[in-house]
Amino acid sequence: MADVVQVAPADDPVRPLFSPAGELTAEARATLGLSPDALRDLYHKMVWIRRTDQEALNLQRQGELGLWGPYQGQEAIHVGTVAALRETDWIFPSYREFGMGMCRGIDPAEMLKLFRGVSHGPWDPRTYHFAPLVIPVASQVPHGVGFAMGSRFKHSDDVVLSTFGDGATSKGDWHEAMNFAGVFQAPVIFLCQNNHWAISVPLAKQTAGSIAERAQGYGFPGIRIDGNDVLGIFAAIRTAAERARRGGGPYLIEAMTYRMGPHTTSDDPTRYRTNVELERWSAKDPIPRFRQWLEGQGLLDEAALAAINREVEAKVETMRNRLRATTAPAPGEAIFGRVYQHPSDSFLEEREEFESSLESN
Amino acid sequence: MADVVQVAPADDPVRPLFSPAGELTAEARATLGLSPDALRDLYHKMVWIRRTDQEALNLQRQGELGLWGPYQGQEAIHVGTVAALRETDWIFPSYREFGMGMCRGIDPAEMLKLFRGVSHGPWDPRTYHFAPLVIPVASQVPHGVGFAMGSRFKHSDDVVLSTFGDGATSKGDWHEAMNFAGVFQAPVIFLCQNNHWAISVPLAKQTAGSIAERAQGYGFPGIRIDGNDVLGIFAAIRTAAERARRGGGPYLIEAMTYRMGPHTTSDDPTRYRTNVELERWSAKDPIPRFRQWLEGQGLLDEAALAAINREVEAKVETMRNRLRATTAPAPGEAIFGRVYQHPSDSFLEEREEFESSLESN
Amino acid sequence: MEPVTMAKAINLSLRDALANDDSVLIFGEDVGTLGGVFRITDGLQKTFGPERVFDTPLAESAIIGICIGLVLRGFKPVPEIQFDGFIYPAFDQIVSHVAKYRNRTGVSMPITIRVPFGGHIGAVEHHSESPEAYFAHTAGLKVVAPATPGDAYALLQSAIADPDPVIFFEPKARYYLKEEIDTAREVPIGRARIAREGTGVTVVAYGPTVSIALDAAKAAEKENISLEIIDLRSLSPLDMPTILESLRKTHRAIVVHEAPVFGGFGGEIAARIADDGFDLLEAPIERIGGMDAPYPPARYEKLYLPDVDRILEAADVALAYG
Amino acid sequence: MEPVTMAKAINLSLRDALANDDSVLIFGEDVGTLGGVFRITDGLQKTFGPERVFDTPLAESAIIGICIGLVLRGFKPVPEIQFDGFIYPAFDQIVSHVAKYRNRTGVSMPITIRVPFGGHIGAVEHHSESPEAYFAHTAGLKVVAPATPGDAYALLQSAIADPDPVIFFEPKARYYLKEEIDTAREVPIGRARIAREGTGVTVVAYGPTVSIALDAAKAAEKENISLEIIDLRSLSPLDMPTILESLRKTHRAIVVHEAPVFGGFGGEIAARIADDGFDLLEAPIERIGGMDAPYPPARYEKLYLPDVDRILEAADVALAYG
Ligand SMILES: Cc1ncc(C[n+]2csc(CCOP(=O)(O)OP(=O)(O)O)c2C)c(N)n1
Ligand SMILES: Cc1ncc(C[n+]2csc(CCOP(=O)(O)OP(=O)(O)O)c2C)c(N)n1
Ligand SMILES: [Mg+2]
Ligand SMILES: [Mg+2]
Repeated sequence: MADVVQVAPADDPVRPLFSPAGELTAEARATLGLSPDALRDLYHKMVWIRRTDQEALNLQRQGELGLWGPYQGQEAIHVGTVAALRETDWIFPSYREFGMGMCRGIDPAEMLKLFRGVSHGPWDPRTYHFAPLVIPVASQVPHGVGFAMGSRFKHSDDVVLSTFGDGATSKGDWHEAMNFAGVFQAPVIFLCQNNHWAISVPLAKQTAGSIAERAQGYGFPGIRIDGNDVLGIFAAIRTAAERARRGGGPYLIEAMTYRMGPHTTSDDPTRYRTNVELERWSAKDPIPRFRQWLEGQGLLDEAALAAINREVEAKVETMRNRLRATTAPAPGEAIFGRVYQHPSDSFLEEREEFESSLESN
Repeated sequence: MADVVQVAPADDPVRPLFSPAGELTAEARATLGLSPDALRDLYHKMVWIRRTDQEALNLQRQGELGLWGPYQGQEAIHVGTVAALRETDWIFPSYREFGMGMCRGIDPAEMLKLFRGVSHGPWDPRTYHFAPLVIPVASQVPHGVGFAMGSRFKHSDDVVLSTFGDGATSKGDWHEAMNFAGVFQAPVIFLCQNNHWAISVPLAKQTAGSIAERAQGYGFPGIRIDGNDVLGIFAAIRTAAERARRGGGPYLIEAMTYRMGPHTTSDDPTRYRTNVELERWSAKDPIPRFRQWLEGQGLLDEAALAAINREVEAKVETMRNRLRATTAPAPGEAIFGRVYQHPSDSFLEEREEFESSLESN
Repeated sequence: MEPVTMAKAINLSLRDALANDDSVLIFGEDVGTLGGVFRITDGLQKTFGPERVFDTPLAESAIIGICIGLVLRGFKPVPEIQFDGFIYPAFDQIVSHVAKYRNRTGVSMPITIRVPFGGHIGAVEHHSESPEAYFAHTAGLKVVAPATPGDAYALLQSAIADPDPVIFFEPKARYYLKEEIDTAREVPIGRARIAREGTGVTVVAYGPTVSIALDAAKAAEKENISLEIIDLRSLSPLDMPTILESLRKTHRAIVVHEAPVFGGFGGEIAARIADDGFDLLEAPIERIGGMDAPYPPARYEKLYLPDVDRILEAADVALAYG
Repeated sequence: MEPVTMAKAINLSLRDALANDDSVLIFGEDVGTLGGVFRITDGLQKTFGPERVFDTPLAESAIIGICIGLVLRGFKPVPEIQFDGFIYPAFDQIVSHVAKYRNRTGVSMPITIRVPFGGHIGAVEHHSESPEAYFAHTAGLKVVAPATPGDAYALLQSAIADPDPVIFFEPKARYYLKEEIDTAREVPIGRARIAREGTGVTVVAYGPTVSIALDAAKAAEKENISLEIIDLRSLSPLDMPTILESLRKTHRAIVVHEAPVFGGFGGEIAARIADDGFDLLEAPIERIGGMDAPYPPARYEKLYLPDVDRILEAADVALAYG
């Protein structure tokens, strides 16, 4: 039988950085090579995206947004991931990665158009190397793998970051994509944001196995790490990305975190989970944790904190104003404008009829 | 993180029966508890289903069948599996398990109607606890899991045997079913017949990982074993089935074997594989191997062999005659008869019109 | 009985089905503890326990795939697909197995797949699809869509009792329509109803467009135009006798659904009317539906979908014809 | 040029596409080393190498899913789905992404999905499906089906060059039809052709039913009945002007496809003719197709599918009408 036994690659530069429990080792933490400014920037970004999340919740309550899916609790992942990648590395997000998009430089007021109900995808993915938010769970995972396969065909050293939730790992598409990645040695980092819930379904009902361990079954390594430590995320992603750049192939990172808010503003989590759990996870909140660490390192004082908060408030204010000022495309353009690059005559006629019926009403 | 780390169940009674290379240990072989007659019967059945396979190939060449998918080389799996199960345990086959169906008592001449093009499913699955042969790869795997979930709900100790090829493990349905089985602790044995090829695609292009190891990722054990040793198959299936009966949950068995013939009679394997490989596997042919073992144990002599061959030839002759004598249902019945239990008036009218148009022509 | 919403009527129908038939199972994403994202299965797990009403992992293909095995084991599965746009991953299981398994084996497949469908709820992408045409075209399935609480209750009873697979489309924008319902009334699959009698133009609608058609009829009345509204209830099988009966009065027809018109189920209805009712027709059949474009962002859905005005205009055209 | 089969014509078209455009990639199950189960991709991997023509694992959803990423990375994917019946697992990727990605992002999606389709090949279950109606109803896609080797060559060139996604249905029972082809001739998407001129009844067909319609026309000629045969070539967009033009001569129409009639694409064609051509029509439109039942075992396929006799009968009925 030995002729066909395959094992996960021995080359795993990520695992040595972490304790068996998934904590970044003190040694690895000390040798990340991030400047004080870069470290403070990670903190700044986490505060910024959390404040933006809260503001979006407000905006939803005020009727400015139709829906909002909060990512509170997952900021270390959003910020650490983007910081660890090159700008030309593509990110294929799920629907909760608003914060990642912000870190990639997309104007949050523009991005909010999605939740405002005026656009299905308000940015050009090619500008930000940030694919659209995708709603059918796990369906974006093969997209990222395809991109990564293409990178290999082009002999480019751009890598792909494909991210998804714990629930997504139950889908067939997730599996097919993982297997393709292994077979084609695609330069892709799979990042599972295991926030313990898929709407009302807890992790234990989602799978009886370990998500990280599944990587072996596809021929590449995987690791489960603390998802609330921004530096751990940074270290894992950067190391896995470097490995992929060198041709080392895919890597699966399961980042353990917690969805502190409701699934979306349509959800009522009190129907299915307890406050006890939330409190337990609040103690691991990535933002105060990182702040304490920075303070401990002497990298953050009251003045710096105040400055960050001021700056963040100003950005949020700008976003709010810009959102209220954003325009929506005309209906004909919104409905018909982007369906085809080469629309048929009958399609154009339908659009024209539609537009003239609007005028006549 | 430790709060959510799950590991494959420690309860794995199958693994101790096998060497790390997947060979049944001498000790386990000696304690199977099979009578000499039962052992000879395993051999008899392997010879019978191989001869039937060859005959079906002939019948296809003679135009009696539209297509045939030979299972030559996989007889140990077909025979050992059925022998290890109770009659009330359900088998959910793929499309290559003709031999399993024979061992379950289905008249091969009836079964051949499928390949003759007169029926999509010529037996009642409930009579034989043998689901129909299913063609869309891996799509039958969730069916078996559903059945096994139902067994649990009914507190029945019937288990399910779900079988599929190596190619099938790449499909989303396979993954979703495996995960459901783990979550619902369904009494199902997954049997991968890894015959190294999916039409022209070799195992190494199908996956970079190990199929057996994937079980862990779903929270249950898996093992890779020699698929050409009928007693190894028997031991593994029986032990995994007993475990499932006791409520131990799913088990994955990856049986390494080889598709000695073409994918089907439409296929030409010389376009994609070498004779060298075939020869290497011929040396591991499950039938001569088991014969030698039986002879070594003094359980089979020339006379017994001759008797088996005579009996098999007679059965094959009967099958050939019965096949040629089988009738096909009338067209109206064949096309419309089984679609709905409660057909609509318009459906019945369409059938009537169809039937009367046949009469008038 | 108090007036109940359609959501509640469906909940009651499921409850009664669970109570009356031990073999009924309800499962899907978030249907257990949470009671469904629309609360359609609210309280059912509490009453009937987690072996009869249960949450599944997030995997639509398996949710449908396990139904086959559950049926062979003696159950009647009533799975929920959370939203219309998430039925597509289960398409293979539905088309290749649910629809064909009886034809293959002779074993009946009493499976009722519940799918909230349609738009008008201000949702993000993939939550407002109208995929009924895909299933109506699939031989081996029955496809129904109630428009009122009472029909929802009764039609769901019929679907679950039916030995054949039924795709049960629930017009989610109408979940909060309220009426008194009579749980003893039977609504067989395959029977349309005249939702409103009229003499001028026949309007064929189903699911979410029935109440729009009724609104149009009310508005038309003021202009002395009489619309007869047919609520199909059942798409497959299709009740042609009821449609033709109406056409004998009106000689004109309009078909209204939310799905894009091109290749939509309205084509089947119109083609059949134009065939069986060729000599009755005095004007072309107008099909009103969603635009031939993907469902737009919520801000635009009202413009994308059929509305009263478009029905009234079509009625004017039909009546002025010839 | 020598006469070539349709199989060869498609092979040549793929070869030329690979040669003329570095961004074209061909992949799918068994398309590489084996050259496809129908040998459509024969020799392509040898010429263009395994990074442009490659075998994939057995997973249709991923085969289509990776196309999105490959397009974003600058490629033009031309995946093959091995048989019609195996496109269903990819349905979600096609409907939710391939069809909608441009609408979502503004990024064009030049993806050509090749699918051998239709029956008449004596195959086992799931190998003879005609799923075109599902895709024609899906906004964002273009759907084509050639009927001749020359059109197959040219239409595939157009499909691959098109910036929008195209489902390219190949009538597998016609893979061995032979004719001389002109590789310089262009066949734009959206343009039907008159396969045979006639004056009595218009027969609208596509893919595998075109040659049956032509056979019917020959047979009808002997009875002094003149059929005009329209080969649609493109289902979406649909070339209504060509159909109506024909109707102006014949005033009668028959639609023929292999898919079951109920909810099939013939409904769209008939509904449109009955609408746009209301005043032209002098007889009901007969739709001829597969029975409203799953595709039967091979022994029965000839009876299940449209044939010359059913077309001739329909022509008689249409001509006798009124
Ligand atoms: C295919 C599909 N099925 C169902 C849904 C509805 N739905 C949206 S999010 C969600 C749960 C996802 O959980 P997870 O993957 O863990 O991501 P999280 O929301 O926790 O970030 C479900 C069921 C969907 N969007 N897509
Ligand atoms: C969904 C699907 N895709 C493609 C096919 C065509 N096909 C039939 S068998 C096969 C290979 C299956 O390989 P494997 O699972 O290893 O089983 P084996 O044939 O070796 O027994 C393929 C691609 C199919 N039947 N179903
Ligand atoms: Mg989650
Ligand atoms: Mg195989």
